[in-house]
Amino acid sequence: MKMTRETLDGVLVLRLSGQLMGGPDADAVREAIQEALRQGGRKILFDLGELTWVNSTGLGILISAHINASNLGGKVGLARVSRRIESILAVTRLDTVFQAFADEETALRALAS
Amino acid sequence: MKMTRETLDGVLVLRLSGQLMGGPDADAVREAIQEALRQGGRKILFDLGELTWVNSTGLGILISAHINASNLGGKVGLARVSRRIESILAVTRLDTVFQAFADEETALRALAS
Amino acid sequence: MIPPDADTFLAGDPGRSVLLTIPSRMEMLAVVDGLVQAIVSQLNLDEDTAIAVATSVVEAGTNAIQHGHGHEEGRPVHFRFFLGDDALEVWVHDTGPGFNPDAVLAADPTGPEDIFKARGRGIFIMRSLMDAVEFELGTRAGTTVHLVKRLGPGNGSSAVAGT
Amino acid sequence: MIPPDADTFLAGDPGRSVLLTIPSRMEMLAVVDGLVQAIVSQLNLDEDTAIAVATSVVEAGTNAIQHGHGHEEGRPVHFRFFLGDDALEVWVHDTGPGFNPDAVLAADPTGPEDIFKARGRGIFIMRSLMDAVEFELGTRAGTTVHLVKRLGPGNGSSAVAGT
Ligand SMILES: Nc1ncnc2c1ncn2[C@@H]1O[C@H](COP(=O)(O)OP(=O)(O)O)[C@@H](O)[C@H]1O
Ligand SMILES: Nc1ncnc2c1ncn2[C@@H]1O[C@H](COP(=O)(O)OP(=O)(O)O)[C@@H](O)[C@H]1O
Repeated sequence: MKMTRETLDGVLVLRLSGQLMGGPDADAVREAIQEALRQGGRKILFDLGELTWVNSTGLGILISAHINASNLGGKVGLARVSRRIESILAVTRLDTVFQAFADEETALRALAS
Repeated sequence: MKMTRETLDGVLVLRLSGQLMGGPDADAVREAIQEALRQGGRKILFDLGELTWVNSTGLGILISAHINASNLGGKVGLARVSRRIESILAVTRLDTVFQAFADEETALRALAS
Repeated sequence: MIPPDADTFLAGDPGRSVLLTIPSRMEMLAVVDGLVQAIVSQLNLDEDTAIAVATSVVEAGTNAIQHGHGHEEGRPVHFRFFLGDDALEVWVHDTGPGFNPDAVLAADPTGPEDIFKARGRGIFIMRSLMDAVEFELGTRAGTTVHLVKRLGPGNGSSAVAGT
Repeated sequence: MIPPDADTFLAGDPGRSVLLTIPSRMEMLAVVDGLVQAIVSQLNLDEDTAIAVATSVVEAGTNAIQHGHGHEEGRPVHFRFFLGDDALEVWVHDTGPGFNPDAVLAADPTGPEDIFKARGRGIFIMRSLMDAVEFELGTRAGTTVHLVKRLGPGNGSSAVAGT
């Protein structure tokens, strides 16, 4: 997994590429989110457009992000969810936990409001 | 390998997709070309845009086509050659045998003249 | 399934078997996925079937590396793919301690209490996406997960139809 | 290289070895290529290096299926990939009759007489695209082609760098 980050309209945007599968991936994401939350950020958007797949350990990373943000009254969204990632979210019912948006723009508008 | 054929401006256009690697692939291409030559066609264009790769046995198929057409005064061109296919043509010097064109239109104009 | 040596290969239907062995490193799952993509594309499977198989094989591989081998990279994980006419079957084998699947099979990670847990979804995912998931334990050292995806019409033609 | 059983795997550097076994069917070369694509992508190799390796492995596999096994699909072809820091190495093994590589190595299929021949380019292609191509014959039944691609800077970092 590779990750780039940017803050747009007060939302921490994490753009992931490759595969999300726990281990070092988890540390990188957790660190980025902890830092944003410490600095007062409360909204996180994962752009998954360049992510080939996520496995169940990778789902754990997204869930931790959700819990950490929620505990502080924040929220987490997903943008550009591929059919393959949509499938694993649907099967695990995590599509009821994460709001998914077609693109970053739509997501930023919804999260900012 | 999958193949579709069409005759455009008197040129037999063979559009290949998948991988070209001898065996049944050779028979399908040979048959299409023999039929065109029998009916008086003399110009053949392979559109390789959807072909992932060709191996050395696949190169043999293209060479046979070239020889069969040349023997009757015809010619063979290639369109949309990917970097990978360009590489095997360059290494074998077959880039000196086959004229390559960026797209079908350019190829048809050149072959028709 | 025992580790894939030539005998194992020949014992099945060798013209339809593909074997893969990887180190126990999570990033090797991307290599496994690449092979699965090539196999499902070779079989002309529809996208949903392809996704189901790839996702499940990655989950089984994740468990083998993580729970079976504790991320000790030198311990090989073996995959066998059987490209049948009616089904694509996959065996994923590790030489780890094994486990009792009964408790896992009873769990539902989608319930309101469990949905926020970071773990416990792998086997549920496989069972949701495949037609059969079996665990072979005890006959030889280690764990083998046997995954079956039946291929109906619309899921490509014969597995041996070729290019 | 002998057929990939667990012992062979462990004898090398198992944390960096990937093994693949396929039936002797030409269309299975697409499956081999899929695995190679995933490996070179995992290693972050540049496009030219990736093409060189994939093309050469497919050529070695073509020869194993065609000349080694005469397209008898039940005879397995074995591939071993070694993901070293300085080189990507591949062994392709068949159990066929072998051959004398000397005559082949002397031939140049690009000369004016040979360029229109339908065959005789496989080994030349491998030798042109790889840093080393060796044939291991005689020690065990069959032929093993050993391909080496050295990885310089710009060809990805350490092979074990991960995702
Ligand atoms: N190959 C295996 N070897 C040993 N234990 C396993 C294996 N696969 C699964 N398990 C056990 O079953 C449990 C449930 O697995 P799973 O549903 O995949 O969720 P998770 O891996 O997230 O815990 C694991 O926590 C582990 O204890
Ligand atoms: N694995 C092999 N087993 C037996 N003979 C082989 C093998 N690989 C190559 N050869 C022999 O070497 C010759 C040259 O091989 P190659 O350069 O790949 O061209 P081609 O395969 O088109 O003939 C083959 O015709 C064959 O006689």
